This record gives sequence, C-alpha cells and structure tokens, in this order.
Amino acid sequence: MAKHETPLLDQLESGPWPSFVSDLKQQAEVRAKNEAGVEFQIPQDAVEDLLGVLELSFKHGRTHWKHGGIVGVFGYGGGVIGRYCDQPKLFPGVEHFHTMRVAQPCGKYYKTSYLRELTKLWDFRGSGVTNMHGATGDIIFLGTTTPQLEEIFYTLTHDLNQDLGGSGSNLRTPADCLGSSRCQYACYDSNALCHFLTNEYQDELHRPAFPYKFKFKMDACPNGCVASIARSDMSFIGTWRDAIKVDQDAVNKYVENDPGYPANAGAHKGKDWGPFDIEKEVLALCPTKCMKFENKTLSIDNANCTRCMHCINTMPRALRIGDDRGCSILVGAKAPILDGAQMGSLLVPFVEVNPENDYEAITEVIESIWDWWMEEGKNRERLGELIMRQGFQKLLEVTGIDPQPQHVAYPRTNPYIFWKEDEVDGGWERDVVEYRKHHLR
Amino acid sequence: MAKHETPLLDQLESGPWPSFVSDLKQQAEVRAKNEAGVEFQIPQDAVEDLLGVLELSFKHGRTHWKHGGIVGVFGYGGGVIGRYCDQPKLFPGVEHFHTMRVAQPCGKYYKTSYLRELTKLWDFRGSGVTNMHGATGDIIFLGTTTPQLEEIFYTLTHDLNQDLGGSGSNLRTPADCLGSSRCQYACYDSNALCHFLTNEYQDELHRPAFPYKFKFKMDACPNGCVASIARSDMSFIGTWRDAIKVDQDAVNKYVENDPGYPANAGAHKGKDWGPFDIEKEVLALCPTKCMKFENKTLSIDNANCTRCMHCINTMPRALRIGDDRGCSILVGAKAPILDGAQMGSLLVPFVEVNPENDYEAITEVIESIWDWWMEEGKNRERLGELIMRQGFQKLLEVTGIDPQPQHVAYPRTNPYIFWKEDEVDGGWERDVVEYRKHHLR
Amino acid sequence: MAFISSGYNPEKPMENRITDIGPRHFEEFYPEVIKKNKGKWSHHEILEPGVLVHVAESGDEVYTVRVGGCRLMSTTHINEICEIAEKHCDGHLRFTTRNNIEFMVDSKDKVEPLKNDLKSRKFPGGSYKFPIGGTGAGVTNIVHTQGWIHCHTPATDASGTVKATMDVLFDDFQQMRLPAQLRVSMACCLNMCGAVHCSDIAILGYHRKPPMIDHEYLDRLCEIPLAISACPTAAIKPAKVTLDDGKEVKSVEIKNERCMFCGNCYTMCPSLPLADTEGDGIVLMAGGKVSNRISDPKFSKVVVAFLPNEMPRWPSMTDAITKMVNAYSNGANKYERLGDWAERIGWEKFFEVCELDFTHHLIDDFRQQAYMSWRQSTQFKF
Amino acid sequence: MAFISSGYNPEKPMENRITDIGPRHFEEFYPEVIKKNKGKWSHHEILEPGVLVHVAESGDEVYTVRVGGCRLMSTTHINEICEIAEKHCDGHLRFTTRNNIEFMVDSKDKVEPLKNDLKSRKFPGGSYKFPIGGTGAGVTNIVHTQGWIHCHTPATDASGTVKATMDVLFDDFQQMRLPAQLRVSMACCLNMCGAVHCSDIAILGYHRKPPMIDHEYLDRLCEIPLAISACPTAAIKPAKVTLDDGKEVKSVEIKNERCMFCGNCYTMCPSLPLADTEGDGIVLMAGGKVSNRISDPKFSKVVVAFLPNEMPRWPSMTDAITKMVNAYSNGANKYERLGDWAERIGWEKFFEVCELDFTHHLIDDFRQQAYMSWRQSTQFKF
Ligand code: SRM
Ligand code: SRM
Ligand code: SRM
Ligand code: SRM
Ligand code: SF4
Ligand code: SF4
Ligand code: SF4
Ligand code: SF4
Ligand code: SF4
Ligand code: SF4
Ligand code: SF4
Ligand code: SF4
Repeated sequence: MAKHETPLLDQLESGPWPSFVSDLKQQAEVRAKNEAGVEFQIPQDAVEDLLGVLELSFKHGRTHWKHGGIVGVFGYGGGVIGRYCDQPKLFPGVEHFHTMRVAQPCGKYYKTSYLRELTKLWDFRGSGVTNMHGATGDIIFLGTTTPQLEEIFYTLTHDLNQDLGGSGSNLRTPADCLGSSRCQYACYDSNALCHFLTNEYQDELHRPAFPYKFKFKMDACPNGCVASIARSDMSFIGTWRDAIKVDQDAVNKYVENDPGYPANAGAHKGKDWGPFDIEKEVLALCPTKCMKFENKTLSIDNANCTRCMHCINTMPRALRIGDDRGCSILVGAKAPILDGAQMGSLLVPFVEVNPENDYEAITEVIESIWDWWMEEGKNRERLGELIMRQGFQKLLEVTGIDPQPQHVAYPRTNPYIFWKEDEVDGGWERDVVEYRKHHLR
Repeated sequence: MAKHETPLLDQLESGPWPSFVSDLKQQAEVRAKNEAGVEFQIPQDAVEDLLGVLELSFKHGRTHWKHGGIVGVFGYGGGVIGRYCDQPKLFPGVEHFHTMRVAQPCGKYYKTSYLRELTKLWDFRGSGVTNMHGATGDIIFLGTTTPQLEEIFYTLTHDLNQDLGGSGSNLRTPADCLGSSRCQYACYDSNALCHFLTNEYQDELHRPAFPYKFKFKMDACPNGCVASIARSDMSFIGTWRDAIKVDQDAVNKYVENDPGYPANAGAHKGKDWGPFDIEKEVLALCPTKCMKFENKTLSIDNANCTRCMHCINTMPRALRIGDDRGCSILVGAKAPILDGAQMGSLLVPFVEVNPENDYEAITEVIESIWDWWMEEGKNRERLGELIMRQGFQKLLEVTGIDPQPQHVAYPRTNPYIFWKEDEVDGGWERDVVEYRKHHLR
Repeated sequence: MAFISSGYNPEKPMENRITDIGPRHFEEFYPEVIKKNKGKWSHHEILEPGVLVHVAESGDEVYTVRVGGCRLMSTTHINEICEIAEKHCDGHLRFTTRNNIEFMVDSKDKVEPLKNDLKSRKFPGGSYKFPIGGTGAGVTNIVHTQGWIHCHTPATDASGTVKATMDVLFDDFQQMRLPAQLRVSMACCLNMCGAVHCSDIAILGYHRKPPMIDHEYLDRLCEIPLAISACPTAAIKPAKVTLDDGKEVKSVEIKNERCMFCGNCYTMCPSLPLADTEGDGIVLMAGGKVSNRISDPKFSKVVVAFLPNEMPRWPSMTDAITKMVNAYSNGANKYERLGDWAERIGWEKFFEVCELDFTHHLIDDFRQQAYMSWRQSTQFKF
Repeated sequence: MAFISSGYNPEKPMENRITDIGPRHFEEFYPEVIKKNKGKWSHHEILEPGVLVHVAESGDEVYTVRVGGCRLMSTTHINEICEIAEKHCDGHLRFTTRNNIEFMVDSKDKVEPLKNDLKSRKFPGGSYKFPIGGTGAGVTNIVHTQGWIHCHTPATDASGTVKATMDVLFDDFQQMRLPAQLRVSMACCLNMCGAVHCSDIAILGYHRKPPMIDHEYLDRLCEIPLAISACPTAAIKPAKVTLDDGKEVKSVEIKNERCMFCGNCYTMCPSLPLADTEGDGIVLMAGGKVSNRISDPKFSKVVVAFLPNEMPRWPSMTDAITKMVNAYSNGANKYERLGDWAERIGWEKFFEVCELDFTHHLIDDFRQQAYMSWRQSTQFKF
C-alpha cells in the first residue's frame, strides 16, 4: 500500500501516453519489496515521498523544493544540483534530493550492459529515478543525499569509466544529433566532434572559470535535429560548399510516383495528399527558387542555393548533399533571461571539420571567443549578451574573422556608425580656434 | 558680372537636370538689373552672396550657416526658421537669412494669379529664392531679415488670405496626396480632410503646446504617394472593407493584351517585358495569393485580401477599390534621432472619413492621443518614442481602442508580460508568514 | 541502512582520484550495423509511424522502432528497456534528442516481433509503456523540464502538463497526417530549460505575482546586491525594514508595477519567493521552429497569455492546444510548419481559426524591439 | 533701400491682426476639369514618360505633363512656370509630392504644343528648365533638404548632390525601363528632413568626428543640461575647464568613443560644432520603400558606410548609385522594388552584383534590436 494518498496523480495513470505516475509507483513498489536485496544508501521510501510531495504540489499549485546549497564532488565545480524539500517532516525520504548529471555518450547510443551498471549504482545509492535525458543532454540521476555524491563519483570513474557532466558557470555537456552514424544528411561526424570537444575541454567543463554557463551543440546538417541554433552558445551546423548531387533517374522515379520513392521518405504517409508534384512540392517551395525541372532533368543553380535541405528531404533517394563538407558556426543562443531569448547568429559561414588536425580550425574559434568572454563578460552574462553589449563587430575582431554580408540578414537600417578615430582622416583632435576663423560665432 | 567667383558651382550648370546654379544666377541677374523696379527690402545682392557662401562651402566641405536665434511673428510659435551666416563680412547680403514657411494649399494645386502674388511679395521683401516645396509640404520662402517677418505676415494674411505653416513644437503643416481630385484609387478625399484638420487645429499649429513636433499626412490609398507612413506622427491611409470591384470584360482585355489596356496603365512601357501574363504578373505576386483566374473569370477571396493595391495598380481598368471606404490610422513615424527611425504603426484599422460630422471619428482619436502625449511626453519626445517608452498597450488604453491581432505583425516573442494587479486573482499582497507555513525556509 | 563505501576515502580525496575522463566513447555503444555503415548511408524511409529503415550504400539495412519515452524514468523502467533491447537488438538501443527510445534491428523480419513485444507492454493504469510513433509529419515527444518533481522555481508542473498534453495528442503521435512535423515543448519557468522559444507549440510556466519579501531572513540568506542586480527591470531597491519585533534589518523593496515576474531575483535569493496558487499558470506560445528547412528558424510567439494551473489535467490548456493543432492540420499546406502557416494566413486569421482570444498581453512591450512586432503596414485582413 | 510698411504697426501688433486662417482653399485652385470630375475618375494611362491621361466616368479627360522641378527655385523661375501655365493650362498647375511640376490640359490636342514649349526652354548652361518625365517605372525627382544652402547642421550639400545624381540618372527620369519605380531621396544630416529612411536609394550626409568644444563660449551660449540630455549615447558629461587665460568655466566633456556623430548636441548647443572637411561625407542607403504594394513598407539599409564629399559632382557617390541602379535594372523582376529584389537574391548577392564592398560598418550595433539584423540561419549563399 502506498505511503501517501495521491488522488490527483492517480488520474494521470489513465490515458495512452506512458504514465510517469505509474512508473514512479512501480519503482516505489520495487524498492519497498526490494527483491534484489539492495542495501539502499538513501531512504528506501524516497520514491513514495517523491510521489507524496508531488501530490502536495498538485494540490497547492506550488513547488515544494527549496534552493540547493552548494554541494558537489571535490575539485569539480559542477555536475551536481543541490535540492532540499521544504516539507522535510512530511517527506523525510526526499529531505535531501540532489541530482547528478552524468555525461551521456555522444549520439546517445547505449549498450544494455552499461545501462544496467548505471541502474544498479543508482538503485543502490540514489532514488532510482532518472531523466533519460536532461534538456542539455546529460543522463540525470534524480535524487540522492550529500554523502553519496563522492561515492557515486568514485564508482562512476573507477568502475564505469564514466565522468560527470556540467553545471554551474562551466562548459556544459556538449550534445549532438546522431549524425553520420545513421543519417545520410550528415555533413560531418557530429558524434566524433562532440566527443572530441567534450574531452578536449574537460577542464572547462568541470572547473568554473567562465562568467556563466556555455553550451556546445552539434547538428550535422541544417535540419537541426539537436536544435543547436536555439540552445547553444556555440552551434556547429553541418553544411557544404559545392553542388547538390542529383541522381536524375531517381528524380524521375519520384516524379512517376514510384512506390519505392515516397515523397519525404514517407513522412506524410498518414494522409492522402494526392500524387507527388515536383513543381508544387519541391520547386515552388525552394526558398531561393533556384531549381528547374525540364525535359525530365532537374537542374539546380547551386550558387543561389542556400542549402535549406528541403529538396533533399523531399527526395532523399535522388538528391544528396555535396562533397565539400564542413560546418557553419553560429553563436550566442540562449534562453530569455535577462534580455530576451536569442538564436545563434552566424559567425563562421564555413569551416572544415577535420579530425586529422584535432579540429584545429574549430578550436581556434572556440578559444578566441572564450578568451574574450572570460576577459569581458560580466558575472552571469551569456556570450549572446556580451555580443549584444559589445557588438558583433567586436566578436569579429576578437576572432579575426572578416566581416561578410553572410553575417547579416540585412545591413543596418540605422546609420549610427561608431567610427573609430583611426578610420577617419585627420583624426578627431581639432582646434576650435582655427575652426572659428572660418566660422564666426 | 557676378559678385563672387563660383568655379565649383559653375560646373553644376552643365548636365541635363535643371541647374539650381543657373537658376540662382538668373535670379541674381534679375535682381541686379531690377527691370521691374522693385524697392527691395533686403539686400539686392542677397542671391549673389548666397551663391558666394555656397561656393565657399563647396570649397571647404562645410556649411557656413549658424544656429538661428528665436525669430518669428508675434503670437505664433512657429512658421519662421532663423538663420545667420557665419561669414557676414564676406557675405553681408545673407547675414540674416531666415526662412518663412507658408502653408501650401492641399493637393498643391495652384492658380498662377496666386503664385504671382507670392513671387511679387517675395521679390519685394525677401531673396526671391524659394523651395517649392519643403519636405514637410510648405511653400518655403528662403531668406529674409528679421524686420521683414511681420511685414510679410501682414501682407500674406491681409492681402493674400494666406497663413504661415508650422515649425517648432507644434502641429506641422499637414500634407496630402492629390487623392480623389485626380486619382481613381482614392478611398477618401484627402484634400478635404487635410484642409479640415489644418484649419481645425490652427491653434495647435501656431502656438507651441506640444512636447515636440507633430505631423499629419494623408494618403488616400495604400500606394502612399505622400509617404505618410514614413513621415508623419499620424498617417491617414485610405482603405476599404468590402470587395474589390471586378469588371470581367476588362480583365480579359488585359489578358488578351488589348493595347487600350496596358499593364499597370503603361508604367512599364520603356522596356519590352513580353506579353502581359496575368498568372505571373498578378496572381503570383498577390501577397496573399487570394486570387484565381479560371474560365476567363477572375475571382478574389476578399476576406483574405490585404488591399495591397497590386492587382488594382496592374489592371486599373478592370479592378476598382471597394465601396465601403474609409481610412486606417497609423501613428508614430519619425526620423532616426534619437532611438532610430520609426514607420507608423497601425492603430485604427478602419475608421470612416465623414465630412458630414466634421470627421468626428478621426478627431476623437487625434485628441485622445494629444491629451496623452501632452500629459506624458517628455521635452523633445516624439509620439513614436512615447509609444515605445510606455508601450502600445498604453496607447490603446488612452484611445479606448480594443486590442486586435491587426495591431501586430506577430504576437510578442517574449513572455515578459507586465500583468496588472487587478488582472490577477487574489491581488499581489501576500503574507510571507502564511506562505512559510507551507514552505519552510 | 548501513553506509557502504565505494572505496572513496574522504580523508584523502585525491587518492586514486580519477577525473576528467569524460563520457564513454560512442563507438563502444554503436550496434554492429551502425558501426559498419557509418558515414555511408544511402537513404531511409519511414515505413509506418515509428518505424524507419535506413539503407546503407553497402545494401545493409537498419530498422528502427521509435517509442515514446517518458523521460522521467525509473531504473525499473530502464531495466525493462534493457530487457527488450537484449531480446531483440543484441543489447543496443539509443535515445533520441527528444527523449524517445529507438530500438534498432538489422533485418526486416526482426521488426514485427519487436513491435509486438513493445505494444504488449502496458502499465497497470492502462497507459502504454512503449508506444510506437513519433516520426515524420506528426507529433513527437514533448521536450520538457523538471517542474514540481524537482525544481525550486517552477510555475507549473512539467511531467503532469506533458502527460495531459500527450494523451490528447496521442493520435498524432501515432499518425503522420499533419502538414509537417509539429514540435511541442515545455518549460516550467522563464529560465526555459526546455528552450521552448523556438517550438511549434510551447507550454511555459509563468508567475504573475511579484516576489514576497521574507525580510526577517533576507539579509542572512542572500547577497542583497546580487538580488538587486538580477532584476532585468530594475524593480528592486535596497531598503531598511523594521520587523514586527521592532528590529531593523537590511532588506529590499520591490516596485511591483515594474516586475514582470521572471523570478530571476528568486534564483539569486531564496527570500524572494514568487510561487502562488492563483498567480501561477501557463503561457502558450506557438509558431517557432528550429530547422532551416524552407524558412529560417524562428521564435515562438505568445498566443495565450495565461491559463490557470488546473491539476491534474490542465483541460483549458489541452483544449487550446487541440484547437491549434486542428486548425493547423486543416489549414496548412503540405510541408508547411505551424509558424509558416500562421505567417501565410496572417496572425489575425490564426486567432480566428484557432478560436483564441487576442488580448493586450499579446502585444509586445518589452524593450525597444517590441516596435518591430507592431504592424507597420496597411496590409491586414479584417 | 527705404523701408516700406505693409500696413503692419509694430506699436500695435494686435491691431487688425489676422491669424489662424490656414492655407488657401484647394478648390479655388483646381482646374475646371478636376473640379468637375473629382471623385469620379475611371482610370488613367501613362502615354509616354511624363505624360499621363486620366479619364473620368463622364468621359472627360485630363492630360498631365510632368516636369522635373529643381525645388530650390527662384521667383523668376516660378514666374516662367506661371507663364507656361497661363499659355497652355488656363493658369492652373500643381506640384507633386516629390516637387515635380504638373501642367494639365483638358484635351489631347493641347499636349504636343505644351510639350514642345517645355522642351524648348533651357538654361544658358545647357540644362533643361522643364525636363519631361518622372512617371511610372523609372526614376523621379529626388526629395531633398537644405544642405549648405541654408542649414547649420549638414554634413554635405543637398542641391549639389541631387543635381549630380539626377544628371547621371537622367535617362531613367525620361524612360520607364526599370522593373518598378525607383525613389531616390536625400537628407543632409541625420535629422533626415527628407525622411530618407524608407527610400529605394538614400543619400545621407553624415559626420564622423565628435563635436569640438568651444569651452570659452559654451556656458554663455548653451544650456548645459539640455546639451547633455540630447546625447542618445550619454557621451556628454558636465565638466569644469580651465581656459588658456587661467579662467575656470563650466563646460562639458565628451567621451569620443561613445559618440556616433549624430549632431543632436549641436542642435541644442552651437558651441559643439561637428562639421569637418575630411570627417563629413555621404552614407548611401538602399532598399527601403513606402508603398504597401505587394510587400510591406520597409526601411532602407546602409550599403555604403562612407564616401567623401567630392565637390562639385561627388563622383564616387554617383558611381555607387549608378552601379546599384544598373544591377537592379538587370536583375529584378517586373514590379519588383529594389528592396524586394535585394531580399529575394539575398543581401550577400546584392553586394556582389552591385560591386560594393561589405565592411564592418554595415553590421548593426545600435541598441538591442541590432541582433535582429544578424543572420540567425544557416541559409546563406557563398
Ligand atoms: C532521431 C532524431 C535525431 C537524434 O539524434 O536523436 C532525428 C532523426 C531524424 N530527423 Fe530530425 N530528428 C530528431 C530531432 C529533430 C529536431 C529537434 C527537435 O525537435 O527538438 C528537429 C528540429 C525541429 C524544429 O525545426 O523545430 C528535427 C528536424 C528535422 C527535419 C526538418 C523538418 C522540417 O520540416 O522543418 C528533418 C527533415 C525531414 O523531416 O524530412 C529531419 C529528419 C530526420 C531524419 C529523417 C534524418 C534521417 O535521415 O535519419 C530522421 C528521422 C526523422 C523522423 O523521425 O521522422 N529532422 N529533427 C531526433 C528525433 C527526435 C524525436 O524523438 O522525435
Ligand atoms: C535539469 C535541467 C532541466 C531538465 O529537466 O532537463 C535544468 C534544470 C535547471 N536549470 Fe536549466 N536545466 C536544463 C537545461 C537547460 C536548458 C536547455 C539546454 O541546455 O539545451 C536551458 C536553455 C538553454 C540555455 O542554456 O540558454 C536552460 C536554462 C536555464 C537557465 C537560464 C539561463 C539563461 O541564460 O537565461 C537557468 C537559470 C540559471 O542559470 O540561473 C537554469 C537553471 C536551472 C536550475 C539549475 C535551477 C536554478 O536556477 O538553480 C535547474 C535545476 C533543476 C533541478 O532541480 O533539477 N537553466 N537549462 C536541464 C539540464 C539537464 C542536463 O544537464 O541535461
Ligand atoms: C503625383 C503623385 C501624387 C501627388 O499627390 O503629388 C503620384 C501620382 C501617382 N501615383 Fe504615386 N504619386 C506620387 C508619389 C508617390 C510616392 C511618394 C514618394 O515617392 O515620395 C509613392 C511611394 C513610393 C515608395 O513606395 O517608396 C508612390 C507610390 C505609388 C505606387 C506604388 C508603386 C510601387 O511599386 O510600390 C503607385 C502604383 C503604381 O505605380 O501603379 C502609384 C500610382 C500613382 C498614380 C498612377 C495614381 C493615379 O492613378 O493617378 C499617379 C501617377 C503615377 C506615376 O507618376 O507614375 N504611386 N507615389 C506623386 C508624384 C511624385 C513625383 O513627382 O514623382
Ligand atoms: C525645411 C526642411 C527641409 C527642407 O529642405 O525641406 C527642414 C529643415 C530643418 N529641419 Fe527638418 N525640415 C523639414 C522637414 C523635415 C522632415 C520631413 C517631413 O516633415 O516630412 C523630417 C522627418 C520627419 C520627421 O518629422 O520625423 C524632419 C526632421 C527633422 C528633425 C528630426 C526630428 C526627429 O524627431 O528626429 C530635426 C531636428 C529637430 O527638430 O531639432 C529637424 C530640424 C530642422 C531644422 C529646423 C534644423 C534645426 O535643427 O534647427 C532645419 C532648418 C533648415 C533651414 O535652415 O532651412 N528636422 N524635417 C523641411 C520643412 C519644410 C516644410 O515645412 O515643408
Ligand atoms: S541534423 Fe541532419 S545530420 Fe543530424 S540527424 Fe538530423 S537530419 Fe541527420
Ligand atoms: S537545398 Fe533548399 S535552397 Fe537549395 S535547391 Fe534545395 S530547396 Fe532550394
Ligand atoms: S496615394 Fe493612392 S489615392 Fe493618393 S495619389 Fe497615390 S495612388 Fe492616388
Ligand atoms: S489588393 Fe493585393 S492582396 Fe488584394 S487581391 Fe489584389 S494583389 Fe491580392
Ligand atoms: S524551467 Fe525553470 S522551473 Fe523548470 S527546471 Fe528549469 S529552472 Fe527549474
Ligand atoms: S521577478 Fe524578475 S522582474 Fe520581478 S522583481 Fe524579481 S527579478 Fe525583478
Ligand atoms: S537634414 Fe539636417 S542639415 Fe539637412 S535641412 Fe534637415 S536639419 Fe538641416
Ligand atoms: S554628436 Fe550625438 S553622439 Fe556625439 S556627443 Fe553629440 S549628441 Fe552625443
């Protein structure tokens, strides 16, 4: 029998979508029964109390968690979020209920043997409740007590060959789309770049030296499956510089409505949209109208293509990304606080993604940006805010990148140009007396 | 022989476009000769000196005019711009060189008898140099001395039945497109509205009671021939609410390339663009794609038409504006200083333009806005800046206009909503002690 | 509950310490067929909702069955996932960027048994443990945040609002009848850990009452200058306050009319709680996107300024969402994202066809760029 | 030069004073055919560049011949205009909103004599007095401001730059070969009396040196607080300054790096002059429009950050303008305004085809909305 009555939560057990309430209840029961004979290092009824406190919130319409204190593992400035219940008497099992962020493997592929090691550890030393995964990408262990933190870290590093992820004013755990591992659209190996940067910058990830958090995300093509442009201070989005590769036979299969060639790889199968119409569905929707289909031949004016992916997505068996591949780097995305949300702004139109030289071209950009931000960024100022405050020009200056029209959606609409003294003939110092000779008062 | 050498200006006498230099020179000569025997009330060589000082500016690359002092006619706070030369020794003829703004007739139609009265007065009491017209719309008398101001005003009002225009923190002289006087697109009589408001608000025009300048402009249709949306604090743009009127026979004449029906009334005659193609030139360019041409019949889904004028402009003999006519009011346009330029923002989607009741529906909006701006506007704060500072909501509140999605291009992207206390159940006062009973520290 | 050491010695924290090793290498975890064909994929097809095949240049195929993940997940549930993966997939699986689970098999005949197994598993309350779907032109999992399950600043619950929403959108999770993909996201406060600002539909927890001030404790628990500077609207000032017992303490004063309830001060100072039963609730946003396909990525717009927290199923919220999804589904063109549709028909028509009220709250008044969202045109629909 | 009184008595200014009578009533001035058919026009046609016919429902016609007006105009010139109007048009004429002159006749046979008369009139230097044109898909008159002829704040001349530009664009004034109308505007300082911010092509005078400070006179001639508060970037501070003669005066100090040369302080205070031979010059903007046709009105964008004042014909400026007009003319679709064309091909292509340099100055860094002009997309052309 449940420790707390949860009439409101119980109503979330019905309905088709997996019920987190049912799952928590099953977990509570498993812990209560403890058939595996686990020597629980935190209260056995933690999950019962978690349900209890959540029910109370459902009743009150308010959270019952307090600010976390500063808890963590020795030498790391992140990876743990402290959390305490504001009704510890009622719910002692969750009085301390910290989360740990465990760095996820790039691409989020798993072997079950590894997952089972994780669950075993977490049953033993934590609540057995997780997030798979956190919004940044980490594996989230949800709920343990302070004394367990070092123990868990020890086991993770010694037995699981596994480190914590980021939190605090650090580099956060980078995240990626699955990329070339299983996607024909990938312009670079996002898993490899993500893994490399995560390891290259372990120090930045674990030891807070930044003004605020900093996030990397890798989308291996402009489809943006890890939403990097919305959620990362630095977003690496795959692209190419040469021509889209066209298989004309396959194009015609689409045009002929060959069943082996469903439009958009079948993504629209749930409704009858009528036969595929290349004019209407591809050419007319191309944002630059740079395609032609004449005499059964599709031609693309690649100089005017903006690589939006639409035609490729729509006819994936006929069109392929080009061969001269790399990525664009966009910077500054962030959530709304304080001055409003930002999406990433294009900083590097194209850069090679080259593991052979340890992604030199990319780490150069990263490090010049960090140097600037660490020098100039105010406390709790995200990169995007610094760019807004000091100007995009400044960003170009510190990264040594030439201004290009690609940097803007449109040139400035105001003529308020801050000229620098050395750009203006004769400098700024002038003699008003001399001036007054020609211009009486 | 010219008083001053003007080698630089002389180069502007060549070339096909009317040369202002040639005109000034002819004027200088006319004054020098004075065949009409005018008893010039300001220096006869004023125009020579004007050429001289301008030549000096061409040499220096700098202006030679100083700030105007406060000059004007008794009881009026505007209509005159003071101006003094900063090299009076060299150019005594333009030492004092004030401008007077003479209110232009709406629609800018003239009888020559009237124009000749103006030129006579101006030859007599001023430089004989004008702007036809100033950027706001006034007839500009360019260059006279302080003692002449009252004299000119007296003659204007007594003999020419003519008043000055605006300057200073006043209502400025309203301006309009020619409207229904000669244009089939006019949705209201812009000349009449312009004249009415100019006279209705003579007090606001002549006696500075505003925080800063305020401009009205009237475009009788969305083509915007007086650019009101860019240049007036309050812009009255004609529109209609019912269906575009279609003459199907005429449509087909266009389709058949009948020479009596040139596309866009012949505006593109200078180049061979090929035969008129209604699909490409009209339907495909309609911003809302709300038109169809089938079986020789043009149909318009008027509920989705945004009255952009394109189809009407393109086939003016076939399409006519609707019958339920009025205007939209947009507010806040202004030049860039201080916070950047603004275009007018839509405040009143539709209002009737009714001379029968003295445009009551319009004057109500004007006056409620003025009340607010005069109450809240800071010194030198344009209406647009006040709206930015206090919010568009505030503008709706003071004008009593219901918020409508028509007011926005898109709803806000940030959720930073400033709720008011009375909108929130239970108000804002809360008891932290009571709260702490449920939420321990 | 005896304490059992992992081997860690608190006396000598640096002894044998291993740090900075990062995550496990992804290659360890790739299924065989992935490892072999990585970078050499030819094309893919969504065979039916939730079932994809990717075909390699080599001719190899990998079949993926995607199932809904309710990302707040117990170890028991994870173990069950492992059990399935071991049974069908050689012990491999992956999670998607939207917290779905993907089971991959390397030949077509393994798909049906896997699907049947997945479909057969339900929780006692009747919900699916592993609903198949979430692909193509449909609704997939809602990315979301902690809510009342773990965070101290939420204005609503995350898992609860998500469960309520996914139940009403469940058909579209298992179908692909929409004009394009429709991404719903959820964040329980303005910190927006779900980065919902670029979603087709976004559920956002929002406070509407200025913070209470716990004067008695404030100076003891908070750094007053940090709290003050945290406020984006400069609503907070330092103040001296006399408590009921006559004691004078340092504290702060809040200009309530300047507050837009962002909670940033509370993040810096626990003595400034905002949460309130009536004050807190939901903001709905719509029309954002992230992909660069056809149109540029774009921000979501606020379309419903406030809905109360109605536990446990937030019916007003799910109702408004349903209206939007239906209107979109009826009105948009093939391939057209919700925001592109709204822009094409005009936001005035969006409110009309979605049967949502337009209120003054939806007009931007935050900072100067608000201006750009007003209508500088005579082009509008009546 | 004896003073002659108008009748005004300075001793008794209110005697017989007439005020607030406004402008003359427009109806006095309408030509007969206009008065008769007002509000009842059926349609119009541009017969040839500069010549329009408007046909009324009554069948009446009015033929309009439009000629370039160089709006800085002497009374001598106005009298000549009157002479023409009296000869051909019953003494009526009008000015357009862009300072052209329109001569109207009520029957077709009156058009040729009028045209011939107009064409025959030239200034001694060779320029036309009354060039016919300015209609339809071409270039019309440049709206402009005072410049060095009368204002105290210009950074360039108005009439001079306009004459130079119209001379190079003259063919397009007399043709209608462009994709759509192309409106050039000119303003000689940032006050933008020409409201050039929404023009296809805008010529703008701009300073590039912070004000000099005339310490000796400043406090005597200016209100220091007004000068300080006039500065949009808060670059000006009050200061005490010791003059060469040892006298200490109140004055101001300017943080030069914060100055963006707007001249607003100079507007408030004549002791802060900015004008400078090398510092001053021209900014070119492009791509704005005012009409609501097809696309919304839009702001012009800065496309050339600076060109020096090259008197008397500003060749670098006219060269850049010519390049834009030619590229537009070659590249745009029928009915497409310059800004719509630039947006369609992308601004990166605009700079390429117009052969203009893109420099860091063209990236917005003024206030927060600058952000919106950066590129938040991977869609761009190489
Ligand atoms: C598995 C996953 C990547 C991963 O590393 O985990 C993934 C996988 C694929 N995406 Fe994605 N996308 C995934 C998240 C995303 C996201 C991110 C998000 O929603 O947070 C986006 C951006 C969404 C947005 O714009 O708001 C995304 C935008 C796309 C698009 C662009 C669609 C559009 O109309 O804008 C495509 C192209 C397409 O659908 O043809 C695409 C295409 C694909 C393809 C077809 C790529 C491929 O060839 O394998 C994959 C299967 C599509 C499908 O499910 O229908 N994927 N895709 C993610 C699955 C999430 C889920 O569980 O539902
Ligand atoms: C766990 C997680 C939400 C989740 O349910 O998944 C989370 C949870 C918290 N976030 Fe977050 N953020 C999480 C991803 C995000 C994201 C999404 C992302 O990374 O893609 C964002 C938006 C993107 C961004 O970074 O801008 C995000 C933007 C914030 C912010 C606002 C930052 C800003 O610059 O505006 C805060 C406020 C702060 O840092 O004080 C914040 C703060 C917090 C805190 C630490 C609350 C606080 O103020 O102390 C939350 C702790 C909750 C708890 O008790 O467990 N969190 N946070 C996510 C991290 C899991 C992981 O490591 O995988
Ligand atoms: C005479 C004048 C009104 C007046 O009260 O003085 C006028 C008269 C006409 N305009 Fe205009 N427009 C006049 C200034 C304008 C302006 C204002 C400006 O340029 O400062 C605009 C807005 C410009 C902008 O968007 O930047 C303007 C935008 C239009 C349009 C929209 C064109 C477009 O492609 O966006 C039309 C429609 C058309 O051309 O078919 C139009 C159409 C017309 C028509 C055809 C209306 C009619 O049926 O009579 C008139 C003759 C057009 C022609 O010249 O080709 N008129 N027209 C103005 C002549 C100025 C000049 O001397 O050149
Ligand atoms: C004469 C005229 C220019 C012209 O050559 O035609 C003019 C001339 C001056 N304008 Fe203007 N403005 C003139 C139309 C405009 C317009 C255009 C319009 O009205 O359509 C604008 C832009 C629209 C607007 O109002 O925003 C305009 C925006 C300014 C500004 C900036 C106002 C702002 O809010 O940013 C100033 C600065 C000021 O007021 O201190 C200004 C100030 C001035 C002053 C008074 C200079 C000053 O700071 O003292 C100029 C006197 C010049 C002189 O000595 O003759 N003038 N001014 C125009 C008035 C003639 C007329 O009455 O018909
Ligand atoms: S972002 Fe592109 S490469 Fe990555 S998974 Fe999505 S579609 Fe594939
Ligand atoms: S990728 Fe996009 S822009 Fe390029 S051709 Fe295809 S649809 Fe057009
Ligand atoms: S604004 Fe409209 S009504 Fe006025 S003149 Fe221009 S086209 Fe005619
Ligand atoms: S007026 Fe504009 S929106 Fe309306 S039908 Fe014509 S082209 Fe379309
Ligand atoms: S969105 Fe806010 S309430 Fe929700 S987890 Fe993030 S910080 Fe906590
Ligand atoms: S909630 Fe936000 S706006 Fe309100 S006082 Fe706190 S920090 Fe300021
Ligand atoms: S734009 Fe500037 S310089 Fe030119 S007339 Fe107007 S205020 Fe004077
Ligand atoms: S010119 Fe403008 S920015 Fe520079 S000091 Fe003067 S007011 Fe400030």
